Amino acid sequence: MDVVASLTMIQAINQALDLALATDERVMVLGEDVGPNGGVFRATEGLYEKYGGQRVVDTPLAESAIVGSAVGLALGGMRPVAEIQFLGFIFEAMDQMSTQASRLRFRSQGRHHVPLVVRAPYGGGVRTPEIHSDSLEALFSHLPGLKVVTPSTPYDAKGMLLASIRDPDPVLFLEPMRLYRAGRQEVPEAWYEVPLGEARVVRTGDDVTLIAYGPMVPVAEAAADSLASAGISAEVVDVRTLSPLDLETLTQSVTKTGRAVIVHEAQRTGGLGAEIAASLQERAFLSLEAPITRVTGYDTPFPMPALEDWWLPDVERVKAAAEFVLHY
Amino acid sequence: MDVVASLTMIQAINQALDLALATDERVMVLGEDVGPNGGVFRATEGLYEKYGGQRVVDTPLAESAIVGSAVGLALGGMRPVAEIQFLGFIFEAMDQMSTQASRLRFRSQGRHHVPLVVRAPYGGGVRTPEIHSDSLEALFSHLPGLKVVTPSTPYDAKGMLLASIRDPDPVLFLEPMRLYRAGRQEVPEAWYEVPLGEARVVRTGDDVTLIAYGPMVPVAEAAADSLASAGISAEVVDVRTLSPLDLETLTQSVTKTGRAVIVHEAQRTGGLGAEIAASLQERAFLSLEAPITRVTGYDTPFPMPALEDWWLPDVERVKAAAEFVLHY
Amino acid sequence: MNPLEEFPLIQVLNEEGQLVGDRSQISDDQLTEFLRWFTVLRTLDQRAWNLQRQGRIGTYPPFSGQEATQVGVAAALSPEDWLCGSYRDWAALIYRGVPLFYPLLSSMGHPAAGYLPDAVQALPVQVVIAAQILHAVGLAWAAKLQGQARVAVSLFGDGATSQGDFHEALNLASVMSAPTVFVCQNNRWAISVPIERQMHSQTVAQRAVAYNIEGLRVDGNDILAVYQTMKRVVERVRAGQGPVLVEAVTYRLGAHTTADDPTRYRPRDLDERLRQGEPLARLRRYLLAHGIVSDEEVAQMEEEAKALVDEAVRQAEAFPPSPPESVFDHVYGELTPQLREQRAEMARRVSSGEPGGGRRG
Amino acid sequence: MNPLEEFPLIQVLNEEGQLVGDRSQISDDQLTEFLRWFTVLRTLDQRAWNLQRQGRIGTYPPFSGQEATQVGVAAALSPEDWLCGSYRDWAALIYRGVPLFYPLLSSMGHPAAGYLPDAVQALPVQVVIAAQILHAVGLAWAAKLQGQARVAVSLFGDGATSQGDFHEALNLASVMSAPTVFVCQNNRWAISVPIERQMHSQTVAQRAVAYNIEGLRVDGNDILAVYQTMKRVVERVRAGQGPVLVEAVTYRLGAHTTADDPTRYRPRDLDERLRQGEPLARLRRYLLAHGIVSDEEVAQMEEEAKALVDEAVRQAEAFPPSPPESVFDHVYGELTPQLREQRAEMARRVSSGEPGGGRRG
Ligand SMILES: Cc1ncc(C[n+]2csc(CCOP(=O)(O)OP(=O)(O)O)c2C)c(N)n1
Ligand SMILES: Cc1ncc(C[n+]2csc(CCOP(=O)(O)OP(=O)(O)O)c2C)c(N)n1
Ligand SMILES: [Mg+2]
Ligand SMILES: [Mg+2]
Repeated sequence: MDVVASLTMIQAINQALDLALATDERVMVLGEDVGPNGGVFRATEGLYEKYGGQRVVDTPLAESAIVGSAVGLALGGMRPVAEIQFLGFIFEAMDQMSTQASRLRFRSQGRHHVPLVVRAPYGGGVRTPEIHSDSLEALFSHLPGLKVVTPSTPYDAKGMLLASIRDPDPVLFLEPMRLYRAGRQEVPEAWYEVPLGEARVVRTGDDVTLIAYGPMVPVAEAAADSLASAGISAEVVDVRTLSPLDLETLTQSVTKTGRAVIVHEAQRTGGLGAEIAASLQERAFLSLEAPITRVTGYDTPFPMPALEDWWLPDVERVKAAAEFVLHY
Repeated sequence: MDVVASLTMIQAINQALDLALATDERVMVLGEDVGPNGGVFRATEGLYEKYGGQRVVDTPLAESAIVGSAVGLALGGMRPVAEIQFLGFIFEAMDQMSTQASRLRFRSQGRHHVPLVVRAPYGGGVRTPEIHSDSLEALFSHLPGLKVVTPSTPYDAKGMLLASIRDPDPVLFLEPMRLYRAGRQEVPEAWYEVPLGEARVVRTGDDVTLIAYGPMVPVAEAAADSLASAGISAEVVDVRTLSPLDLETLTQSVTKTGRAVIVHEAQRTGGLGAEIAASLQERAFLSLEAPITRVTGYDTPFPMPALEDWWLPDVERVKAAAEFVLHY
Repeated sequence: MNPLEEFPLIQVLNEEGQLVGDRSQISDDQLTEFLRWFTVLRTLDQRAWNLQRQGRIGTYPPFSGQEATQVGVAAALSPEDWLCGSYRDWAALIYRGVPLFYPLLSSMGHPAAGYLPDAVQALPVQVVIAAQILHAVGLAWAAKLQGQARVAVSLFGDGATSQGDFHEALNLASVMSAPTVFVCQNNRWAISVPIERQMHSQTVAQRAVAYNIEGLRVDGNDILAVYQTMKRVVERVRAGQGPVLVEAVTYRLGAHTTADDPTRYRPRDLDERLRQGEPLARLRRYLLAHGIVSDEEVAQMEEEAKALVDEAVRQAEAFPPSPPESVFDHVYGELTPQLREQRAEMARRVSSGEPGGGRRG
Repeated sequence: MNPLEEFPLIQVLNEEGQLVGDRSQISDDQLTEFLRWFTVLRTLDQRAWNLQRQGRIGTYPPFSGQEATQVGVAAALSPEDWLCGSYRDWAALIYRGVPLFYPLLSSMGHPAAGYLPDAVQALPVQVVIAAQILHAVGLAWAAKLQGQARVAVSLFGDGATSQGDFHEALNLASVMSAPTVFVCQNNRWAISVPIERQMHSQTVAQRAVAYNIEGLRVDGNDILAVYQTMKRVVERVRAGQGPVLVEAVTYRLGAHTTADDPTRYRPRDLDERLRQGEPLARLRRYLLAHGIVSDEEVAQMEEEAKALVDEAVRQAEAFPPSPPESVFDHVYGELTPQLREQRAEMARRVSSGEPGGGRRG
């Protein structure tokens, strides 16, 4: 019988790292404050003590060095899991992410490949200081050679992280800060993987599809609840893997409902919602009863905490968009 | 009477820089090889000799330093025009572009602003070595606080560059390498500006709208020519300013024709075409006769020169897409 | 090369508060003034910590222990000089004229905290480690191009020296001879990472060798050393003799921020030892020992500080909230069509009293 | 500190080809072998230039003048050591076992040039300045973690030292004690920018001080100096004594690439002077003067080189073109659904003989 425990997402991530370190001696964890401090969110808590400073490594404060050396570590036979303390600081490592990690397989025509996981907390809702709450997934989803994933539950967090660590290609693993401790879920203790590239239908429905990922999945679910009490049946899809997108699952849902609302925190213009909307209108054009509609952050920088509740998509805005497409 | 001269795009850019340096003593040019060498494409030819090494400055080889110090120069009262030698190398300056230049107005609540132009050659078609042909406009169009523009003619190149230099906010000025010397156009010698934020209807048509920018405008025009001989009337719109988009002009055109094909070199997934398609189906849903269709680079890194002709959108692919939407 | 010999620690007042160097550049009055400032700043910092614990403000990065460096640096500048610091550098900003309630406002998540008073030549505090160092170089370079006798100072931490931007900034400044003063507040930890894991070299100052610029190491808890050294350095740099790197060796007495628990990574005995040299106690001891201030004056300073900080808390808490729609107003010089639409949408939500977005930070 | 004294230029064979140091680590035979290599490499490099001028290959970055550094470095390595170099480092790669025709293939725009033979422990040449330096650190670190006695060497230019990645790499390697050798080919120009505008310091080697690692300056046109120094350095690093920074002072005889015109930025007299020390002529002079090789042998080497290069050109030109659809095959370990669709679309275009995309580079 499977041993399970009721874990928060951060505990599930910690358990996945622990298991990976225990199972595969090539796995190592590196980043700022991941050692004795256990990570600023405690994702790596206890790992330094258990696996030592060679495998759980505090690096100097230099993101390009973290990712760039992790590329070398991966090429040299290790399975590095690098942490970027907050996603907003990944810009410092942008070349190493985009031109190096993501393209070495291509540039070497398959001789080399880079099994690297870069973990980063992201998103709003927790009143961080400036630059700590950015959602930058769209930038990375545009980069060939990289995979981008984000879980919305403890179960998926563990299973997707293990799948990412086993993946032969670089994976950007985005962790929604506001879900770290938002709830608990039964999580098996053993190794299991949630395959990358597969969206998850969170609940089925007939009238409209709510498409969300990461921190916005609970918002979409709450909106669906609220819509249900008004007699509207909403299907909720958690995208999970942002690159490559599981367009098949998304298209199926929208073909069925004829209406879609996409929800993400990132700025609207050029956000991932644009790609999803563009692809869905290509694939489900004749089924669409209304334009595919986006509920997103506004086209401003992520605001200071005092204004973030107004800025972030919330249940009201999602409901309003659903009603808009339903009465189009 | 206006004095005009028949110039290539690179000459028009050179003339704009010359004029800006002559007209406004706060203007300065900085970057790698922009001094005695006159830039690797000769964009800054003759300027070092004319304005001296204080105003036309060869910097050390460090993109973050170029953009980051240019932010300081701009805050200190200068009007820096920085060059990134090829757009692919802007990743090294990504934090300074996105979090610093683009957000200082916001973070300082309007006390500071950053009148900075960053020029960068981009795009394929000229058989460059690896990493020199990337089209990264989508990444920057997603960043609030930054403007992104790209001309497709010598006239626009000069007028938009002067408008960018006068703009109070940071502008990423993307120069299509393959158009640098692709043709000549009458360009006034005096100062004139082509306003940012305005798309240009290159030719009017009724059956389908071809939306392109930068290096793909001539391809769209050639496709329109070819379609015309088959009795199809295509409207061609040059987006010109990629951020903020002139959705009004685009929407008008698509509302009229009911069909749109978007053409860009950048990878398809998450490219600017996604935003344009998503916005247009929101704004012109009831006028659409067919899905908005994209003709783009493939979702791979920009290939080595031997394969680039197969990779880049060309007239055949644009025509095929136009026919697809016409017969949908 | 022995860096500890090449870059000896400049100290004027030792850890016991005894004079071990020359203090001819600084009067008793000025020292007393510094103590007054330290008292106010320390009081503010501790109050901020408590306010965070009470949930009245959000994350706060305390500067206690680093007052001598921050005040010493700020005091050595002219009003027209630029200061580009990080999230921890409120003490320097306040000394230069930023009202006491700004750091509180900032930790309350108020956008307005980014707009420092126009009279204060400083950029908003920087969150991205090392990014501001390049801005200082550009500001210094601009001053030089415009023939102004202005310098730009950048404050940053020991962790910041590992970033590429640190290197690019020092290299560029050295090549352009941009009048920049680089002040590293080496407080020995970057969050939990001790300096020995941040760098393999014994000093930050020796990095100056890489750029052929002057490097200095100063006791950052000694206001006399910092102030007098900075005075000399700023003068030199202002005179066009090229940029200088100053390493101020200091110690953060508290946590990295209110979200941090330093007992997880700082050995207790080490902490006890390093606290000894802290700048306020050291200066007070010296001033008391030499009768420059009396116990009564010290007590009065503390009273006054408390009153000032009470007033700052009041100001911060009474500060009018920014209207939600103001989030659109400083993205560009003018609203784009997209922002105009979005602003109107938000304004509708706000005025309709929509329940969802209503909670303020 | 006087860097020119602290980091004296290590020279064994001076510019006139006279022995001015110890050459006990290197036999006559090996020197003759080096001359043979230099001859082949120089012939290849010049042929590549001509091929570009004839339009038979695309942009090409010549390495002439830098053979002593590149060969000297490569020769000091064991086969299991990693080499991470830039676009200009084909001479080092060829010495390690990459066939002569690879650089031609690369400049013809063939994807296959990125797949170096499996037996050659090297990454594909790097275009992004300084990025490969961090990869070398990671590779060295991995070797250390796995208990392998492997070092990683990174080759990069003088311009590369200005990049943040250079600094981050040296700092990280020093902290981790990763067995890395950093070799800067200081050829005095970064495209058109001379070293004096790249850095304010007199040497690259002195940057080692910033990281508390060993720094050395060697005459990069002197194969004896480079080879013997590198032998010692690699041994040290392999033994776990920490990373080393080697500055090899050299000169690129030709243009930056075939797209560049150095007469725009290099004064003629300076160019004339700096050409003097070039490595091939220097070594030949020494070997001839001491009767180690004869004029006939030199002539024969040149003949052989010509034949080898002829063959390389033939191989490059006969190399089968990559099918256009192959562009999809190495993006990920497996095709994504998107790539599968796109690949099928391109395959249709290719097989339908579509006129548009047909031209090959
Ligand atoms: C580029 C970047 N990376 C990571 C962080 C997260 N972070 C904030 S403060 C800090 C440590 C900074 O240490 P130091 O430079 O020594 O300054 P101190 O906090 O000690 O004043 C880190 C890692 C950040 N803000 N920016
Ligand atoms: C990050 C980055 N910026 C700019 C360029 C364009 N570029 C190619 S080579 C070069 C000069 C390199 O100089 P150096 O490091 O001295 O090497 P060398 O060419 O002399 O061998 C420049 C600026 C680049 N390839 N990568
Ligand atoms: Mg610190
Ligand atoms: Mg060079």
